[in-house]
Amino acid sequence: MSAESGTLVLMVAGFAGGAGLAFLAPSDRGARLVTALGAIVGCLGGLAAAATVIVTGRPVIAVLPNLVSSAGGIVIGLDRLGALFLALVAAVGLLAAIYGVSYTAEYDGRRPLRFFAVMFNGFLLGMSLVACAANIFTFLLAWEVMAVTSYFLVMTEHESDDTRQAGLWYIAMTHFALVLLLPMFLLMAPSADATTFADLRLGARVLPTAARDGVFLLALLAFGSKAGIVPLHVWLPRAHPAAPSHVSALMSGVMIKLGIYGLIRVTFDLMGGGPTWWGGLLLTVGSVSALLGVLYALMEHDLKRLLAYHSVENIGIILIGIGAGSILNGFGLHALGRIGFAGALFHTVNHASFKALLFLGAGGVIQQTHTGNMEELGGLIKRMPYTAASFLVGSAAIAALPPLNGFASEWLIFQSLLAGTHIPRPEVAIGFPIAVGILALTSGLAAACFVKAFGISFLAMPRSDHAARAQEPHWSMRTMMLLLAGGCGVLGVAAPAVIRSLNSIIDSVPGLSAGEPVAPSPRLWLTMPDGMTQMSPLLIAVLLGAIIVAVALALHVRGLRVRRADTWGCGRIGQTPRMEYTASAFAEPLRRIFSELYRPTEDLSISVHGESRYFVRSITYTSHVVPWFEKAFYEPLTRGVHACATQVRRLQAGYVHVYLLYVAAALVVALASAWWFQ
Amino acid sequence: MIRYLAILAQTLAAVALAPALVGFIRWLKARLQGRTGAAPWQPYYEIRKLFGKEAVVSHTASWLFKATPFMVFGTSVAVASLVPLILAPSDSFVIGDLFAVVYLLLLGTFFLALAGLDTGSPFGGMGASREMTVVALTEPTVALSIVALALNAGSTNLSQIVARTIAEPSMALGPGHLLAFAALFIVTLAENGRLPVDNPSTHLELTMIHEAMVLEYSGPYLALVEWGAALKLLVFLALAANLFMPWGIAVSLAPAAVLMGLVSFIVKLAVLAAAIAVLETRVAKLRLFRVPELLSASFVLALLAVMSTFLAR
Amino acid sequence: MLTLIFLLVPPGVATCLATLVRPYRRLVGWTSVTCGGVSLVAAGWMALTVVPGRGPGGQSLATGAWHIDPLSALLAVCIAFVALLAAALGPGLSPHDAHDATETRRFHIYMNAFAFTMLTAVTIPNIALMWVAIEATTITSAMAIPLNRTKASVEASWKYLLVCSVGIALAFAGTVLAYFDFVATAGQVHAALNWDVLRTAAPSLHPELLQIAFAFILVGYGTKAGLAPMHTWLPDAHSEAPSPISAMMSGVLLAVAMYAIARWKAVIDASIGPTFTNNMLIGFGLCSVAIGTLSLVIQQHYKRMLAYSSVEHMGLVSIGLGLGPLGVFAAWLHVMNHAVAKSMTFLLAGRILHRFNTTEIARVSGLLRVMPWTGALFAAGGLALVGLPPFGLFVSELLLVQAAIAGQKTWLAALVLVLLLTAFVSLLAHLNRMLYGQPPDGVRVGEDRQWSTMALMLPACVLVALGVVLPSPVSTLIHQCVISLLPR
Amino acid sequence: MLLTALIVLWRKSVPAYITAYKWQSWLLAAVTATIGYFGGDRQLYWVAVVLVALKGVAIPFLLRAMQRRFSALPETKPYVNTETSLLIASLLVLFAYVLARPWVMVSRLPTREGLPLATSLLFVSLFIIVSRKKATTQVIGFLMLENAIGLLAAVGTYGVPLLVELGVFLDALMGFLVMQIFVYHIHETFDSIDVEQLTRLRH
Repeated sequence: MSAESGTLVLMVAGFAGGAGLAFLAPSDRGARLVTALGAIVGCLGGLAAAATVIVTGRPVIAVLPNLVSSAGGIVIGLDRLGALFLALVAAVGLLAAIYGVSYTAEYDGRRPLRFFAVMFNGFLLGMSLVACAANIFTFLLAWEVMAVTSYFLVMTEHESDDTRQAGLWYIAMTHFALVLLLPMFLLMAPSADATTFADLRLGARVLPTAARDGVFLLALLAFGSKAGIVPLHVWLPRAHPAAPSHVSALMSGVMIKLGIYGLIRVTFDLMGGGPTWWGGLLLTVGSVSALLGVLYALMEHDLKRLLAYHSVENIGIILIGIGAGSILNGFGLHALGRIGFAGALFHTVNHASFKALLFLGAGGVIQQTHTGNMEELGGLIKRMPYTAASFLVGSAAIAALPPLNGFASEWLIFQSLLAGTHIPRPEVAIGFPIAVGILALTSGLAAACFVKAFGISFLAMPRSDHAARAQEPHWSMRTMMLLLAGGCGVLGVAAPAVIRSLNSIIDSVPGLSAGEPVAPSPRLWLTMPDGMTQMSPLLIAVLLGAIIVAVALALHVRGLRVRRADTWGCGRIGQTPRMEYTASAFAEPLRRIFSELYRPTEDLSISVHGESRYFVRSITYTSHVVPWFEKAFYEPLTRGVHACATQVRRLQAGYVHVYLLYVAAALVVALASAWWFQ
Repeated sequence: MIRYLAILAQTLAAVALAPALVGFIRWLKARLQGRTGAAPWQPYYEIRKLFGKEAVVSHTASWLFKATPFMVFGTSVAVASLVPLILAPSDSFVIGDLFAVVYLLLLGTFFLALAGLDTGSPFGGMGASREMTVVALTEPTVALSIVALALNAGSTNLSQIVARTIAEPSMALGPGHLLAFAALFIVTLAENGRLPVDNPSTHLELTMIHEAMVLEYSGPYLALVEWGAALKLLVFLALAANLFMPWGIAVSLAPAAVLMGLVSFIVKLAVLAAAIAVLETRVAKLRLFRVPELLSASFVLALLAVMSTFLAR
Repeated sequence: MLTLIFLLVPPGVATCLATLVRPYRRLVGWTSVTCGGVSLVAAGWMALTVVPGRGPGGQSLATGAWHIDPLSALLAVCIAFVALLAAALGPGLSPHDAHDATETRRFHIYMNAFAFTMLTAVTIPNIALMWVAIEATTITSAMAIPLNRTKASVEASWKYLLVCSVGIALAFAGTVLAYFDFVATAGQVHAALNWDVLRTAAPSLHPELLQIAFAFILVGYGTKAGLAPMHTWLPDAHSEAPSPISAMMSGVLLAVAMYAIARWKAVIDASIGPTFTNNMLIGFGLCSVAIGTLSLVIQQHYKRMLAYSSVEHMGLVSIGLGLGPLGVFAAWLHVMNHAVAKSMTFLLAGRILHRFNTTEIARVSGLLRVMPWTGALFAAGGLALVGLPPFGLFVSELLLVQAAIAGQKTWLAALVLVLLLTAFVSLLAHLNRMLYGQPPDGVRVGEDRQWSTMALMLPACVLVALGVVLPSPVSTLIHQCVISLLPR
Repeated sequence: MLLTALIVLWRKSVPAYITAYKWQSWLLAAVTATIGYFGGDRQLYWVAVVLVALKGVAIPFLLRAMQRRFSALPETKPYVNTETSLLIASLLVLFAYVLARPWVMVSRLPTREGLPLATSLLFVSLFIIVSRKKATTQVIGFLMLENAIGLLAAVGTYGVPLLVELGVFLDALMGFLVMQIFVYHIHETFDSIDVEQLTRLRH
């Protein structure tokens, strides 16, 4: 056994051991610790394996043909592309596991922690194996293990109806993906017993065009529903808030990325890329997802639902990058296409870091205040300074503000879109500037949304007693958040270095790189291939830091006198939280501007005094935004199925004569068809 | 090395000039409205006085409130050091491009909006909400203007754009360029809180945007915020001036060229400032919910700019 | 021969014992369990002797009137396993039960007789005697349904008896027709009703007659196998029978009927080629999957829900049998998985019914809290039934779809997948409602009968083993089944 | 024999059904014995004897016992009235003849002309079961169905081997007994043997 496969064995053993040993733990606390310990060992194993593969470029291959040999056996093949995603899983998993020890402390004695342990470690195992799988069976097995365990994790706090609804939506959508994945893979298989990815690669090459298109569309729908593209994202805003926060962090930070992984694996690795319209479709889907994701996020006042919609947005951004890269590759502009792919992969990594950070931060808030409703939060920056600071970093990163990592990856994606002007066909090229506009609008709205999220939740005065009594969470939780915040910063300023290693990953997938190696880029700059455009996040950070420090020093040297006073309240004395701006009020202008899209249902009722209608007793105003595509897509679907089911129910009428008549009728039909067959 | 010093010098010059620009607009507006008005250098007095006063900070506010003025000023200065003002920065050593400029400015706005919320004052929240709305809606226009420029220059590198336009003056008069300029000008008005989007000279609760956000600031903090805002306006005008009509800008460090650059820079700024002043005396402030119409108009302009550049290629 | 005795005699002994000893004693129950165990060991041993296989068809245990090939062995193992489970978890072993002594006695008589008839049906090579045995399964199981005589259970067993008897009579008509053709062609021959003889003679038989015969046989045994639209007895009988009997009926009885169909298919394919039989099987299978699935959507009773899921799964098996070698492999693997999963869920449903005193889904909630282990196992069983890994049904459904796509029947794969998705969502919706939430008032919280819970872990473990390991003896056995059913 | 089945369709009282069934069974036995005589198969005599004993004597006797027990219950109408029943029955006979035509070609046995007859009997019996409401009537219909298959076996193949035949008889007897038990069950629990009552299990 080589060292590489040893690390993989360590990974599996860690996850499985943690889950198994949790049953032997004497107390709930012990179970929590053992779970985390197993997860840590597993994640470290995974990280080691991923790092080895990324550095050496030699794939780790392990075959266990005796397990379920009729379905092709278990085949593990970790290459650079898989290793990138394995690294993501392991890194975020590591932090989430440690965070989870304290976060799940409140479950002691109230919830089956050992069951939770099995599901949590099983979830990590499933996700890790998805990135390692190298045949159909292994992939689907891992994929579904990931889905099922995460379903149970989502259902952890099952007392509320919302959670149960969420769980159902989630598992239904995830099964929808599986149902599409099966034919997708099998269409590529050259024969029934050739199901490794290497076979599929060969099989896809000889596939007729229509079948290739079919495979691509199936992949887009299947992996897209996992990744959360509009309109298949409906489970995200339901499931992420329902799950415990460190699980949401994993789901949103990593699991949905495996949808991206699958899409890249199938479209660009197994099929080696496709015609222009594939890229065009990806670009369109990405743009729509990005814009709608952020628009619906703006309307959400639940911290975790808001974050969930932002996952939709960021998946959209990643798809924009992939789509742009794919189109550029299709026109032979491989060096430019690579910018798109690099940006997309980089954004994948970045989103994992800042979204995990934000979910962990939200988890800290929810653990302390027992609510994720922003209208009941506020003032937390004084009670939970570390959490607030980390959350602020995450917010800035997701809003693509320099010099953090979100900016670096969006910069690359912007550049790849600008490169679209090199495309000779105007009707294709014209899509790129429009995507630029959408992406810019998206990031502007994202900034607005995170001003709301951070500003309403953490700033000003507490809006409820819970918020007023909040404390900083346990140090282990805080440390994980700070580590992730640091990660956002480091990934930002070290972007050029990250891109260098991402380039090596792109080189390893011919469908992405088109076989053209890239010239090594400078260490400090992100550059375009023509070398004319460049940007250095590190130098921007240094510049900005230097200016701020200089000004601050100058001001303090002069002597800065500060006096504390009340906030000005138009002369009214005594500030109350009721005077503060609310999250709904904050989002009101945008809701009005995009009312065509939101189509809010509004209900205004005013009760007046009997004497005169000018003396108002109370005003009640309620307004709801229900995403229109839920009405447009899902309602008719469920209604149709129900109608069919009602018809079918009639078959079982209860009369035994009717039943016998069915038998007779079936006999007649069978005889008739036998006759017809002659 | 000398280039870096030159950039440092021009940045400092811009920082120094910024209050005068605001003062000049105010003065000209007053004149156009038939008032005497304060002298153009009045803002310097104000800033000096503010620096001398003590700062009053709300009990409700956190460290973020105190950090924000530095962030706002810092981003403005950083941006000023990235854009071509008097001389075009070297094309071999560039820290950031147009996107970096836009997002650095967004960083400042982001913190300013947060600070608006931090005091718990309803005005702050109102300002923050409106400011973020306007900024979000201007982003696509900005980005598309960048595309229009980049289409010509083949790069978002500022000095490249400047160099290209100097090399091919005919391009500057092309429809794409002009439309993009118009779009960017509207964005400049919106981003800097000028009429018809926001009125910088009133403190009327229901209409103010930028002023509502900074309502709680006082003393040195207010000075930094105001100065940063002025600098931001200057940077925008400089971008409009130098990217679309870069003539006169210094491409070498020869004293004559630098002098020429300085003079042309001031002249261009003055012309644009005058345009703003004239505009501000002629138009009324738009209702808040009419602003998106203006911004979508600017977006259409930018889109047309891109289209026509495409077709002209 | 000895193995066969050990396979068939124990259930017979247990039946006799239960009949003779009255009133019921606990010892009888334990004897049933022991006999079930012996039977299972014998079946396993039989399977192992058949597996190593020399030449196509494997080594046959042909002794006199009996003939064991891999397919018989496979089904015998399933039957013995489920019968053992039913005996071990049925009434009569622990002091406090839902049933009184008379009922328990009756249960043990009919349960063992039921097992005996099923084991006979799959081990006997004579098609007519197999028919007799299958008809006998109807009688024995119908007797076992109304243990405590309620209107519903009497009604269910009457419907079951009548519909299945008629169906099975049609199957006999088919049998007679085929035999008639054989006699018409070859004259009176010794052992003419044996599979092998029929199959050898098949190519010379008249195709048009065999087609008609197959139509009769398919409808006839299809009634017994729960293929739609002849499935109507199934939800009634399965939901009203005592849970161990439901487990046996759903888990293996349906499979025995499929076994008969598969045997006949092999004979008829030898004459007219597989196209006709395949199309018929796929047609009826698809119909079953569709009706089973759609009946799940607004189902209100969990035992009926499981019954409809059986209809759906038998439809899948039928489709698999119509899809060539890979499909047949998938079908038998599916039969095996389904036997384990469905018997487990039915037994668990019995425990849920015992605790909650209702079969309505809407009135069961918080199962995971009320009975953590039962709930978790029920969840596992439910997830297994909807074809999720790491359970075995995932593998067989995967192979089924693979067979459809490899056989250029992409439309079929698409249709099946859409229906499976619907089934998945509806079953999960019901499961979701039952497992979670607050327990209803007045329901005692806490697990009891630890050992039987542990016993129910066994099928779950078997399912996982079939899903992630699929031991090579098992896959070889099924492979041999496929070979033995293919045209020679 | 077909005639006896048609009689069932025509008549409305259960005793008449039982008589018809008895005659049918005797006829079947006679046919079997005749075939045995012409075919020279000794076994078939035994079969005929068993037939007479079981279906000609024992089962009608039990049926009558059952009938006496339930005779107090009101008579119920079938789903389809007599005229239509006969019409449908004739259609079924037609269908059976069409269906069985190729078989007649195949067979070389002298009894082959009986094949369509057996088939039509099969269909008519099926129709009886479907269209009658009483549990007892359904039992009689089922028994007729078995007779039809027995006839099919006898005329088509000169009878299946004795062992098999015995098994079938045993099964039929058991099946009948069990059905009878259930008829009593139904009577006890529902106070009626009208199967229309049995509709509580639906959907």
